[in-house]
Amino acid sequence: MNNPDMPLLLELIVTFFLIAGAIVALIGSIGLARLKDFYMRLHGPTKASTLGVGCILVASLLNFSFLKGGVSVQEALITLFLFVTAPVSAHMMAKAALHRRLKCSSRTRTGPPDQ
Amino acid sequence: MDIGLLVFLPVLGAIASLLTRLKLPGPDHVQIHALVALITPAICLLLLLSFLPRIQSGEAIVYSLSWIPEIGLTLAFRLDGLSWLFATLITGIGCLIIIYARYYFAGKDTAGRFFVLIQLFMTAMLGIVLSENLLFMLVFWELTSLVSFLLIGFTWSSRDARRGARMSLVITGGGGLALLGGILLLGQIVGSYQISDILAATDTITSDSRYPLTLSLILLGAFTKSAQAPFHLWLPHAMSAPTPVSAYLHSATMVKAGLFLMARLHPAMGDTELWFSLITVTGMVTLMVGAFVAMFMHDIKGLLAYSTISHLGLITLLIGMGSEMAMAAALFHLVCHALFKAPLFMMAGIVDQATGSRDMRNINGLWKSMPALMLVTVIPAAAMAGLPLMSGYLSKKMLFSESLLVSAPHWANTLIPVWVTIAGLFSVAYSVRIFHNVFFNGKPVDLPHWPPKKKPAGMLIPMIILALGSLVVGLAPQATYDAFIHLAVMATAITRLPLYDFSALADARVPAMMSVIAMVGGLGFYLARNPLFAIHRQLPEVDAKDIFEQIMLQCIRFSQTLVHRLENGSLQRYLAFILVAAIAPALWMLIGYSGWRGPSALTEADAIGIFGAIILCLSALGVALFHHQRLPALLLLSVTGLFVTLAFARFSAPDLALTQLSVEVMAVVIMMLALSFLPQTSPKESGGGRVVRDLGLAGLAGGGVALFAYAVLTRPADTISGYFLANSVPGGGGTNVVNVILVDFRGFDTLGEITVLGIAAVAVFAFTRDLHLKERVASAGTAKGFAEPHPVILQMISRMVLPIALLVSAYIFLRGHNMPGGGFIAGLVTAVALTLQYMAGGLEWAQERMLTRFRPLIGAGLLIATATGLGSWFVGYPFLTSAFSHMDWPILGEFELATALLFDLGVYTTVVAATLLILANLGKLMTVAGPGKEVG
Amino acid sequence: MNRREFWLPRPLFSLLLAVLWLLMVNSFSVAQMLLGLALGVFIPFITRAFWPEQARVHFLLPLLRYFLILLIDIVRSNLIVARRIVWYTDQLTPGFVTFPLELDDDFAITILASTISLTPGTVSAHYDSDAGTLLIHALHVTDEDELVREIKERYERPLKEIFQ
Amino acid sequence: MNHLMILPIVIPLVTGAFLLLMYGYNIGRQRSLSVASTVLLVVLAVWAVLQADVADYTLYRLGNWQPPFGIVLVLDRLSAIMLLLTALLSLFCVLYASRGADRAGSHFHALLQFQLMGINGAFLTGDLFNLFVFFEVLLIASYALLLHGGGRARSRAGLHYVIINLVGSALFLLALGILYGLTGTLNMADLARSIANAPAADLPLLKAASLLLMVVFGVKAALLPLLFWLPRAYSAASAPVAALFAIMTKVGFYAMVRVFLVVFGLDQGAPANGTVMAWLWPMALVTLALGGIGVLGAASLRTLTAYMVIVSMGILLAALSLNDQKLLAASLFYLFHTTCMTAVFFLLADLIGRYREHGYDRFSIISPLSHRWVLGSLFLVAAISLASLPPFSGFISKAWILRSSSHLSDYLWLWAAILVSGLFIIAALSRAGSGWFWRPGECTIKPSPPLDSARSSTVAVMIAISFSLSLFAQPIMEYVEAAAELIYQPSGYVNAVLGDYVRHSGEVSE
Amino acid sequence: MIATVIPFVIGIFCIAILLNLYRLAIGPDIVDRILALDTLMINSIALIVLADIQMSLGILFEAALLIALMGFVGTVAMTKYLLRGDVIE
Amino acid sequence: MELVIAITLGVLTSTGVYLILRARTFSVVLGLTLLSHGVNLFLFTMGRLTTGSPAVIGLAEQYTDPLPQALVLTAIVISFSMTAFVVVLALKAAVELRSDHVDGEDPNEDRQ
Ligand code: NA
Ligand code: NA
Repeated sequence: MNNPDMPLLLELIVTFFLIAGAIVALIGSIGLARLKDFYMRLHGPTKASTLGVGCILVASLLNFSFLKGGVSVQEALITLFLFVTAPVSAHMMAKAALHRRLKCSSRTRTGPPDQ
Repeated sequence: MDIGLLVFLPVLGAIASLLTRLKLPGPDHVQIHALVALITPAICLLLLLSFLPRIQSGEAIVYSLSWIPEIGLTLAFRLDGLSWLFATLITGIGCLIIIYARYYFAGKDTAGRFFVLIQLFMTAMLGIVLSENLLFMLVFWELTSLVSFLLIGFTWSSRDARRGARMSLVITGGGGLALLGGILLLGQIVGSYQISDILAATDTITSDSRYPLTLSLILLGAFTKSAQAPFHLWLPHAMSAPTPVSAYLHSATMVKAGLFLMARLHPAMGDTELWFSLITVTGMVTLMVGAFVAMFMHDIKGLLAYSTISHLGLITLLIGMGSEMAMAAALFHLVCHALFKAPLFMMAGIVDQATGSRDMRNINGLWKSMPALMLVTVIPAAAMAGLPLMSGYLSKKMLFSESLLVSAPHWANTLIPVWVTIAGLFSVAYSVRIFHNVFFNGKPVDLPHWPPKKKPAGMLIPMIILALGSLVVGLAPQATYDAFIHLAVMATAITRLPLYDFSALADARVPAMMSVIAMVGGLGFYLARNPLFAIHRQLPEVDAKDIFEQIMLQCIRFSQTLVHRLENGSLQRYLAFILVAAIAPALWMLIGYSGWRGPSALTEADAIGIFGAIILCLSALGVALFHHQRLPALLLLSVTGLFVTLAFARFSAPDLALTQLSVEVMAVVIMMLALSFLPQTSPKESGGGRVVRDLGLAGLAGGGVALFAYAVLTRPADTISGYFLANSVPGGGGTNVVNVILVDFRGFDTLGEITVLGIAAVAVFAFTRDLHLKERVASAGTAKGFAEPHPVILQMISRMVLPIALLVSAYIFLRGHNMPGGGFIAGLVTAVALTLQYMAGGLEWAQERMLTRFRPLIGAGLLIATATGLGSWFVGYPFLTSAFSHMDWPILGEFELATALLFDLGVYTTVVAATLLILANLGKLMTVAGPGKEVG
Repeated sequence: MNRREFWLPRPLFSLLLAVLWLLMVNSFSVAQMLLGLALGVFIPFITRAFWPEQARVHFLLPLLRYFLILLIDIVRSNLIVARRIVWYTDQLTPGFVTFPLELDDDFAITILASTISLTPGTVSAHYDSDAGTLLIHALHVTDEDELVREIKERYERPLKEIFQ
Repeated sequence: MNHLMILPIVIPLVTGAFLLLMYGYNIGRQRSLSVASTVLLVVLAVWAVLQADVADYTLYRLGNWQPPFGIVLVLDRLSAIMLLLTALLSLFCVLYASRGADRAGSHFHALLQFQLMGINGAFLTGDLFNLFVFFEVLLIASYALLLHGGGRARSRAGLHYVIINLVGSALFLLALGILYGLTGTLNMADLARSIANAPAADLPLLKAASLLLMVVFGVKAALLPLLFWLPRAYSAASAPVAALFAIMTKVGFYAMVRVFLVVFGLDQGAPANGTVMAWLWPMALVTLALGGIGVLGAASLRTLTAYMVIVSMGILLAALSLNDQKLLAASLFYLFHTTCMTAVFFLLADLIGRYREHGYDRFSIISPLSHRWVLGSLFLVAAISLASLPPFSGFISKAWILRSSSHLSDYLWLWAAILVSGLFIIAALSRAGSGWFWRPGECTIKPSPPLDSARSSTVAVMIAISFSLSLFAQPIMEYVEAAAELIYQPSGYVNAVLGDYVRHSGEVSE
Repeated sequence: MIATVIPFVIGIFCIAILLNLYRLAIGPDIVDRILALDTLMINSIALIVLADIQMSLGILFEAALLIALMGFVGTVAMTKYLLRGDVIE
Repeated sequence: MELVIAITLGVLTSTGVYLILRARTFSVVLGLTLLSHGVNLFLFTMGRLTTGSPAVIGLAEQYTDPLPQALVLTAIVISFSMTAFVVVLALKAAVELRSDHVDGEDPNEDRQ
């Protein structure tokens, strides 16, 4: 798998994306674990994880596009898909949370309309 | 053949009677019925008489016709002295009974049924006595049990009749089963069921180690049939049958079958200590019990019934003694008994019909109103009492003299004479009683009909004939014996014997004294009857039927409790049983097994692997831990599924990963649908003990699986898979070997698999069709306004997702043959995408926008797959043979066409349709669609 | 609807699908092109019932520009959010903001909502179609009106230009 | 290669699929299709029986792949009789159901056809995993059929039945896994060969697998303690379904014969099936005993019949576990008889039930009954046959079993169990019959509904078959003896299937 | 270089997933659990892609794609369930 | 690695078995699903485990045993069908028997 004739630049980019992705995703999960109330936790994954995984996918895209020759489009597709669906998931979960009257943290300035 | 005719003529007669009954139903054709019924017995009788000369020449006529040699069952008949004697009794008395019945049933429309049954019964009896093959005999043996069941239950409306019938069937039928066992053993010992062979194999039989068992089983059969104590209970209840039936059963048939069997097998099995003790003791007990109970019976038929029992005991006793003379006496008495018991029953019947009662305490002094009956009754009654010049007298005397000749064992040689004398005394007593008590003994006490109805004189004819018969026997014993009985005795004797010498018997003094004692004692006993009755009345009243019913009920109750204790409807218990059954034997066998660790080297564990394993275990444990909160448990379950997927992906099984993943989500969605109608939590209801037990079972099961996995993993692989890898491309035309296996090498499995999926879906459709759910889980304390059914944003996105997903599934479908993917996964992707539409837009909305008939789609899918398989026929190859070709067309470029793709299309269709059918029907449960409205 | 709209409800989309197909199969043989086109036509045709109304996309370029901005914002916002999550967890002052919509096209609204969810510390929690408002939860909000104005400026206006 | 051989599986599949495709068909068309297909199956089964008589083993290589790589169907005498039995039984069930029972729910006929596909497949396949698949087919179909008609009793019984069988399937997969892991093959013949040549260290593991399989098949074949689902399930099922289920337990028995005597029985010196037989023997005896007791205590005719099924399975399994060729032949004959008769009784219970004013087939309830004579005679004759009294096939087969077991060491247990249970059966049936047909003052229902001649004649014909079984016993016995003989020559099977194929190790290309 | 980096990246994602599991376990509300599961799914996409890169096979995209799709559908199903007490109506 | 896998399989099986022995249909369904996971993995494992060698000709230089994968695929589908079926059946039973106890309301009720 260690492809000798992969240009250093490309390899650097791939590596960068890998690390960046990992860190971003990790932060997202940390947020999920640490933040006070549900609505705050919601922010972590919807952005960070999506982006983080996105980075990984880009890395993979570059990697395989080089290895296989041609464009390995599946990753792009996945990324696109993630970015399209993640907000909706978040939206739905937020609705559910509102529906179930989840408590907001004490620092919340203005709560949801009916609370 | 004509012997066979003897047996089967009565069947024809029965059929004839049946037809006449159907043609001429109703009470007013009894005469015709009787005439029809009389034909075949008469013919049989004549046939038998025509055989007499050949029999007297000492010949045993055997006719045999193969039926099922596999089990040694042949249609074989044997007519020798013994069977001739019995057959004659059966047919002869049968004729008389029919004549008697013609009057007895006058004006009853049950007559037809009687005549049918009685002839069937005759067949059965003739079959027993004429069979040469013991198995064949057993057929008739059981037939008698069945027909007697119907005869005793003849007046089914009465409770007694029903119970009596059941009782006799269970006892005699049970005996029949024992007999079956005995006969089979005998057949094993001898190597044949032909009586001729068996009679020739005495030493083989008696010396065989299985002899005792064999003998006991056979005797069990004989005793139950011949109402030997303690199986005598059923016989008295045969009297709840119409009198002709009782007369026939008691005198000539049924009860005599057992005696016949003993006599028949005596040469082969007799002459041993065991034979002697088993039979004599039983005979003695029966003799005494019967005689004693008979004395205290007030019911005429009851008295006669018990007297029969005691006489059977007597004959059994003689057979037990086993000497030639004893056999002679036995058969002689058997004939006598038949001759006097039948008329006595007929008398009872007449009295019964005339006075409407059978209770001797009420029936008194009938001599005035029924003198003829009295006169006819004198002879049989005297014969039963054993008064001088009567047949009974001789047979008693023969018995007494035989009892004196008993040498070994010691206990017998003094006990038996005394015993039989006392029994004789009793028999005198009850014989005197039945005569005197009925015809004299003062005035009748409030009888239903008084003065008694006139009964037609014709009823007396059979009685007279029989009475004369026993008179003849009494007066000319030697002649009768020589003419008819001696041949029978020869057939039952082990050694050839001289004719029985009645003149010698006449001179014998001790027996004479014994009979005198019996007579005098008996008379005295009768005179002192009233105080004795008084004493007897103190004794508790026992009805055998009740005892029997009680026993039956006890058995039933026991079985019910046992069954309920085991099969208590608790699934948990059943599953525990199954697990134990699965674990225990293997555990037992593998205790101390050391070969778990196989030869091949262990591979070192890598980080990801361990990590995945840990999460998998954690999530699984989490499910078990949180299963009381169902939704969280469900989430954890999908984590488990996800990591199973990852495991597949990790260990080079992309197809499995894809499948598992799609299946997982569908399964979770379905469970969630179901969960919306179920409680959200499971109560904690298992007790500590139960939990411990289950943990134990779970631990054992898991440990077992782990051990096996370890054992296999540490062994080198040696499989047939090399073939698949080698032939996938050349033979199957695909590089994705797994897919080629699925659609080609083992396409048949896949066909079955999608059939399962299809059936499951149709089944769900079928049994949710009429299911309508009222209440859904109430989500309490929720805010209003956020929960619109179909959020706009969700809808918009789902619409965009759908085409993409379809494209992807098309892609997965087409690449399947060469790359991970295939029809099944593609189908699930499509299904999931459409499910998303269901969720976003609602069932109705989606139903309006798509092909809504899923069942035909399932059918189509299955048909496509099957048709692909059948296609290969037309090129002469077996089902599911695949064909493919790589084409490289000028402009189009290189592409492949494979029948496997068509097969996969069938899979795809079925999967999509089945999955959606299930979802749609789950979804409709709460919608306005409601019950009845078919979805899909 | 005319015949074209019946058989080919979304020509652009069909083309997109075809291209996507070619990229996926990663082969540009004529056979695959035909197959891709076939699917591109076929799939929208069978799914048109699910997506009845025509999206009124007028300018394709502005849309692309919009997505470019969006991508940058996503990256930027993630860095901000990340910093907050990791270091200033307890100084955060979250809050709900009601955003009055000027858009009317459901599709546009969806895009806006998604945008909001993907960009700095905001999640669109609920769309009230009657009131025409979006309920937004912000991870850290100091001035609601500022937030609303920014969203209107940065995202809603361009969307209005594209879908009008 | 004779294509007729695949038809017993394909015909019901196609029929079922077609019935789904034409989901709108009115019941009449569905019935005629279903009947047509089952009649065809009977014809095919007859062909199979004759074919199996001509050639010991007829192979059908699916996908034209050489065994053990592809799935192969193997037709020998045993599978031929099972096919015939299934076909006949299903024909009667379809006819009976077509009198209205099939209307009680959806897709009765389609499901029944699928069930037949599964059963026939299980009888024909020569591949262990394929056997698993067909088990699943026939199971899922049976779940659906069991629930046919709805009702709480069926839901409950069905739930238990389904869950228990799912566990059974899991065990089946485990056993398959072990076998594949150790032998690397799934074809029965190849398995037999590999097991016979298995290294000593692996033998205990293989035997453990066989014990697992015993449980798997035992669940289907009603082996104690795996049978408790059966009484409720069978008595809850609608009459024709229950009648068809009479064959299901026999599928389990068949699987045991095939797997234990062929797959695990190749090494004649020390066959690997010793352990499983040793465990099977006592369990089967207890099964038999429990069955007899259950018969005595049954509260309704269907429950009684369900326990009769258990009794018969006890006899069959005990006979199998004694592992003797003659005995196997005898039990095959008995299998034919008992399947017919238990089916008859499930139908009879329904038939009588519909003409009783109330209480259906419950014993405890006294109720007026119309058509006492016809029903009574049917019941009497059927009872005689079921209680294996002469002259019906029951007597012959039982006698044969006893006879052919009497040379074995511990035959007495078997005899005692069989004879005593026989007595129980007589007692129970006489109670039932006398209670129903002899109760006093049972003025028949006014106006008495006309007797359904089709239903009753169906039952009558089935009884007649049982009788003819005893009339023409000899040829049948010779056939089953030949079948048993083949079963006890596993090497013949293996050679016939594998031909000259020999697996040399390390075939996995590295 | 990639080869050396990947194990660490994988490790990081494993940690992320553990964090998700932690949230999944403690809740407190079911919505939190759903969120955790959703995140976990997304992270496992990365995991699978990384494994693919590591093994340099390039056959696990479909798996990843499906996880994305299925994760989305699953989340929608669960949230709909919470919102409406029913998934399809 | 073998040991890790073995233990994992054991845990999956144990949890599954424990759950199918619970008294509520839903728990039993969970248990059956876990059990089938365990069993499928077991069957899969029986082909021995290799990484980076999928049975796709020409993709890698060595191939894993494809047969168990095919078997497991079939098993997955079947167990999916069965799960779907049993879930709906459990639902039906729970509604009709007015209790989601595996034995319904009254396990010993005599019925017609
Ligand atoms: Na008197
Ligand atoms: Na049966």
